[in-house]
Amino acid sequence: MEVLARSLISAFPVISGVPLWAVTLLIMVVVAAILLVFFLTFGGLGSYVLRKVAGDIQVRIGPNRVGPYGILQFLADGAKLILKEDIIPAKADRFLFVLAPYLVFIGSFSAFVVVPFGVGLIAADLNIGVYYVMAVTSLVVIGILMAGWASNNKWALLGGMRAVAQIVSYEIPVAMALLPAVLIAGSLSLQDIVRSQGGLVGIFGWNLFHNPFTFFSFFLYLTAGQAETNQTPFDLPEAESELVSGYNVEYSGIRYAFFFLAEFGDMFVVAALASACFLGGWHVPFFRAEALPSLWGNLLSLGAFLAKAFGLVLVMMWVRWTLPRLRVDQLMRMSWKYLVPLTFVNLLGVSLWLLVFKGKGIPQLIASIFTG
Amino acid sequence: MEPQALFDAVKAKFGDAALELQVTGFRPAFVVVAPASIADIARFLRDDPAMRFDSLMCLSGVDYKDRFAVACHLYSMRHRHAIGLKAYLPKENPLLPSMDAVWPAANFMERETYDLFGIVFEGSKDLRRILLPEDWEGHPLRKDYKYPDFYHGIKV
Amino acid sequence: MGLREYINDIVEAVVTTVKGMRITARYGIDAREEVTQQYPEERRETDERFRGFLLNDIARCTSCTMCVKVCPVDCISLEAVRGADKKMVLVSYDINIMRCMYCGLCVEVCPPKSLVHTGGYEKALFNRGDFTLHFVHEDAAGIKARVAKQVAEAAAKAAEAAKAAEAAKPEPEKKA
Amino acid sequence: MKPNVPVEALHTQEMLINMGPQHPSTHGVLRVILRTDGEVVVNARPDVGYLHRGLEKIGERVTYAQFMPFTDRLDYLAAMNCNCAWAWAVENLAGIEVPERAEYIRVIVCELNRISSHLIAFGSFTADMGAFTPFLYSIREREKVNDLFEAACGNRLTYNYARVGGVSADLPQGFLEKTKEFLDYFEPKIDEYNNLISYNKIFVHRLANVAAISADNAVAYGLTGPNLRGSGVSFDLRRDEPYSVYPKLEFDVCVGTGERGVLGDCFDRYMVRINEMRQSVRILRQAVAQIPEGPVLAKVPRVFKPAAGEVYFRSECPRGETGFYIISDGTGNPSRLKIRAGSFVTMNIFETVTRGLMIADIVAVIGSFDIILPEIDR
Repeated sequence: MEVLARSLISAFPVISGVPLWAVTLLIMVVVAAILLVFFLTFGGLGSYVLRKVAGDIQVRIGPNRVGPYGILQFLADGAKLILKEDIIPAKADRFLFVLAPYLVFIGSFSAFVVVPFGVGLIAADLNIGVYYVMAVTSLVVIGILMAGWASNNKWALLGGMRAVAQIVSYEIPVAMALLPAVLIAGSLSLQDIVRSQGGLVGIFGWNLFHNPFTFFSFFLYLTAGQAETNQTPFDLPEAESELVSGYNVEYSGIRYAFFFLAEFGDMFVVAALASACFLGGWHVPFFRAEALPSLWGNLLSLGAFLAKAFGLVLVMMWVRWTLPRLRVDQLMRMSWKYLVPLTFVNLLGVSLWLLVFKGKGIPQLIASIFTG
Repeated sequence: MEPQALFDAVKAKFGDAALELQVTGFRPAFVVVAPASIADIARFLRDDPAMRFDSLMCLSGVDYKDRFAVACHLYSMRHRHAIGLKAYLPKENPLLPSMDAVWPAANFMERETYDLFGIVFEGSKDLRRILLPEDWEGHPLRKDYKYPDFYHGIKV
Repeated sequence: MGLREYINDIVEAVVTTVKGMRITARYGIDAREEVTQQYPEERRETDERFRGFLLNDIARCTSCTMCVKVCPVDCISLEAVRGADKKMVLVSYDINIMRCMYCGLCVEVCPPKSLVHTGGYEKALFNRGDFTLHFVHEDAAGIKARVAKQVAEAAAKAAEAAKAAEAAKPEPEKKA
Repeated sequence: MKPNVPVEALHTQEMLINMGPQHPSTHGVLRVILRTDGEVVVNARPDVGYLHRGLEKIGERVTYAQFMPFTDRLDYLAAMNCNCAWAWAVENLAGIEVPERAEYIRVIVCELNRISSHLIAFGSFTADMGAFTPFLYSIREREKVNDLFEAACGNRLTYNYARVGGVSADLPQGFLEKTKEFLDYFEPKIDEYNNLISYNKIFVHRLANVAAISADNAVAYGLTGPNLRGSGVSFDLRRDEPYSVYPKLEFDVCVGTGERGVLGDCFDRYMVRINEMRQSVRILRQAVAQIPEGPVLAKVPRVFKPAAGEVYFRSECPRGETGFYIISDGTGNPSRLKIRAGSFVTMNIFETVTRGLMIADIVAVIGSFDIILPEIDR
C-alpha cells in the first residue's frame, strides 16, 4: 500500500502536502469499499444462481418474476430483509444477540483481503496469506455459537453447538489440504502460490496435476470446504428438517441478511482458495497474462480467476442439491477418522515427492526430459 | 380353528368366566367373558399353542345404551384365524383389568377407550387421555354425552 | 474396522455420490424437463368431471329437498312455498360453499339433474357472508307475497266455481 | 490422567424440547416431548390429539352412504384406499354383491393410490434426511397420478369415488391407456430413485441399524403394513386375508431383508415401500389387462338399512391396516363405528424404539414409520 501511496503522491503533486499515512488510509478505504461491493453483489447473485440451479435440478423454474429471468430477485430479497422488522427475543442476551451477525460477517468478509483476484489485484499480499485465512474463518465459529446461545431458543442452542463441533473439527483437514500448495510454492502468500503455478504452458502448471497427492488433496479440500461453509451434506447447524432452522432461527430482517451473506462469502472464499492453490489462480491456460500491459493483464487474469472460482461455486451448489445430511456423530467420525488421516498421509506423500523429485511435478519432469 | 371349539376350550379352562359365544351376525364371532378375568383369558389365548393369538388387531369401547362393552379383535399370525373377545361393563363405573401386559399394542387403544368412553383399565402402564386435552370433562363417545358450551372460554 | 472396510467405505461413498450427481446433472442440464406451470398466466384446464363450485338451475329445480337431506354437512338450505297449481315454488336456495366439502353426493342424488358442479375453484372474498351462494335472485318476501296472492285468487275462483256448480245442480232436480 | 473434577459434580441438566405440533418434519401436527441429554434422546413421548375431529362420533350421526366423504379425511394421502375400505366393510356387513368391473376399478384406483402415497412417503422421508431434490421428483410423478384420479372421479385429493355396492362412475374414455402410459413412464423412475438416493452412502448410514424392531416385537406392538413387513414378517392382507379380486392377481409380498444393517431397521422399512411400488405396478398391469365390461354399481336401496350385526373388516392401506368395526342396530346410521388406523398403533412403539437415539434419528424414525396425523387423531 505504501508503494502505491508514494506513487500516487508523486503523480499528483497537488496532494503532496497530505501526510503519507492519510493517503494510504484513503486507498485502503477505497479498496475495502470495492471488495465490499463485490462481496454484496456476489452474495446477492450467488443466492439467485443458487435458487436457479436448484430450480433447474429439481425440474422447476426458480425465480423468474423480478426483472428479466428473475435477475433482480436478490435486490427484492435484500429490500425485503432490510424493511422487515428484526425481532430480538424477550429473554435473549441482547448484546451477544446483536454482536453475533457482525462477527460472522467480519469473519467471512475479512478473508477477502488475501484473495488473489488478478496479477496485481490483491488487497494485501500478506506473506502469511493462507495462515491468515485459517485464523480469520474461525471467527465465524464464535459468531455462530454466540448467535445460538444468545437467542434463548433450544433449537438455536443445539444449532450453535453443532456449528462449533463441525467447523472446529473441519479446520484441520482444510488447513492440511492446503499445505501441499504451500509446500510447492515455498511461501504462504497466495500470490506466490499462484505465481508458482505459471511455469509451463497450458494447464499443466497447475498444482492439481503436480503430483497424484495434490490431485487427491484438491478433492479433500473441497469436501472439507463444503463442511466449513455449512453446505448440505454437512449443513447440520441450520438443519431445517431437524433443528427447525438451527442457529439463525430467531433472526429476522437485516440481521438475518448478515448471516445469509456471510454464508455466501464463505462459499466464495473456499472456492477462491481452491482455485488459487490448485487450479492456477489467475493464470490463463495458454496465455501469459503477466506479459500484457497492466490494465489488460489485470482484467484478463481477474476474468480467469473469477471463472474458476464461480465454476467451483457451481460444483458446490450441485453437490448441495444432491446429497442428504449427515448425523452429528457421523460428521465427527468423517472428520477425525477419514479426512484428518487422509490429509496427513497426503501431506506426507507430497513432502516425500518434493524431496525425491526436488520440487518438480510430473509435468515438469516430462518437460525436463524433452528439454534434455 | 372354529369359534365353537375355541369357546369350548376357553370354557373348559376358565369355567363360568366364559359366558356365551355370539356367532349369528357377528363376523368374526365373539367370545363374551366376565370382565374380571379378561386379562387371564387374553394371556391364555395368546400363549396356548393351538390358538396363538399374538396380534391384537383392535380394542374398542362400545356403548350399548344400557351397558358398556370392551371388544377386542384378535388375530393369529401363525394359524391365520381371528376371534373377538368381549366383556360387558356396567354403566356406573366401568372397570376391567388392563391387557397391555399381554399385548403391548393395547396401551394406546386402552388410553383412547378411556379417553372417549371413561372405561378405566386397572394396572395399565400409563392411562391418560390421549386424543382430548388433559383437562377435558366428559367422555364424548358416550350416547348420553352433552356438548359443553365453553372450553377455556372458547365456544365449542 | 479393518483397512479393507475403511477403503471400501470411501470408495462406496464416492461412487454413490457420483451416481447421484450424474442424475441431478442430467436434470440440471436439459431445461425441457420443467414441469411447473406459471399459475396466474398458465391456468390448468380442469377435467370435465372436476367437482368445483355448485350451480343450481332453479328453472328445472323441483325443490324436492333430496340434496338437503343427502348432504353430510347440511350446507344447502332450501325454502319453498306450495303454489296455486299444487307445485312447489322455490323461495330461496342457498349453498354455503365454506362448509361444502365438494363430495358430489348432492349432484348424484338430484332427480332433475339441475344441481351440477362447475369447473370453478378460485374464490376469495372479503367477508364471510358472501360465501353463501344465493341462487334465487328475487327477494324471498316478494315471491311469498306473489304466491300467496295467486293461491288466494285460485281459492277465490275455486269457491265461485263451487257456488256456480251449486247453483247449476238444483235445477236438474226440479225437472225430474 | 484422572479428571480432577469428579464427573458427577459436573451438574449437567437434561433438556426438555418440544418437537412441537408445528415442526418441519413431523408429517403433521404431532408433538413429541423430547427429553434429551445434549443430542442423545433420553425419552421421546408422542402427544397426539391436535387433529381430533371426532370422526367416530360423526359416524354415528350420518348414514352409511354419507360417511364416505369422511373416509377421505381419514388418510388423505391414500383416500381411495380408505374409501374402498369403508365400502368393503359395509358390503361385508350387509352382504352386498359387487359387480366384477367395479371390483377391478377399485383395485386399480387403490393400487394407483398406493403408488402415490408411497411416493409421498419416499419424497418427504428423503427431504427430512436433507436431500430436497428427490421430493420434487416424487411430487412430479404424483401429479400424473392425480391427473388420472381427476379424470376418473373429479377430485385430486379427497376422491369420494367408492360407493356402497360399487363405484360412483365408470372409468372415462382412455383412462386405461393413460394408466398404461403412466406405468411405462413410472417403472424406470424407481431405479433412478435408487441410484439417486436409496443406496447413497450418507443416506444408508443415516438409516441402517437405526430403531431396529424385531419380528415378534413388531407383531406384539400391532405394527401392520410396510412397518411390519420391514421387520421380516411376511404378512399382507391382500394375499393372506384376500378380499375383492386380489386372488385373481398375482404379486409377491416385499419383506425387509436386513440388506444394509440389522433386519427391521429404518432402511428396511424404506426399501419395503420402494419395492412395494414395483409390485403395485405389476398388479396394475394385470388389472388393466383383465378388467371386464359390465355395470359399476350394484342395486342398493336409497334408504339403506343393513341388518343388525357387528363386523370387523380390515384392508391393506399404504400405511398399514385400516380396519372398520361397525355395529349396526338395523337403523340407517351405524350405532358404533370404530376406525382402527395403522399410524395410530405404530405410534405406540415410538417411545420404546427411540430411547437412546439422536435428535436426527427421531426424524428418521418418524419418516420410516410414514405416519400421518389425521389417521392417528381421527
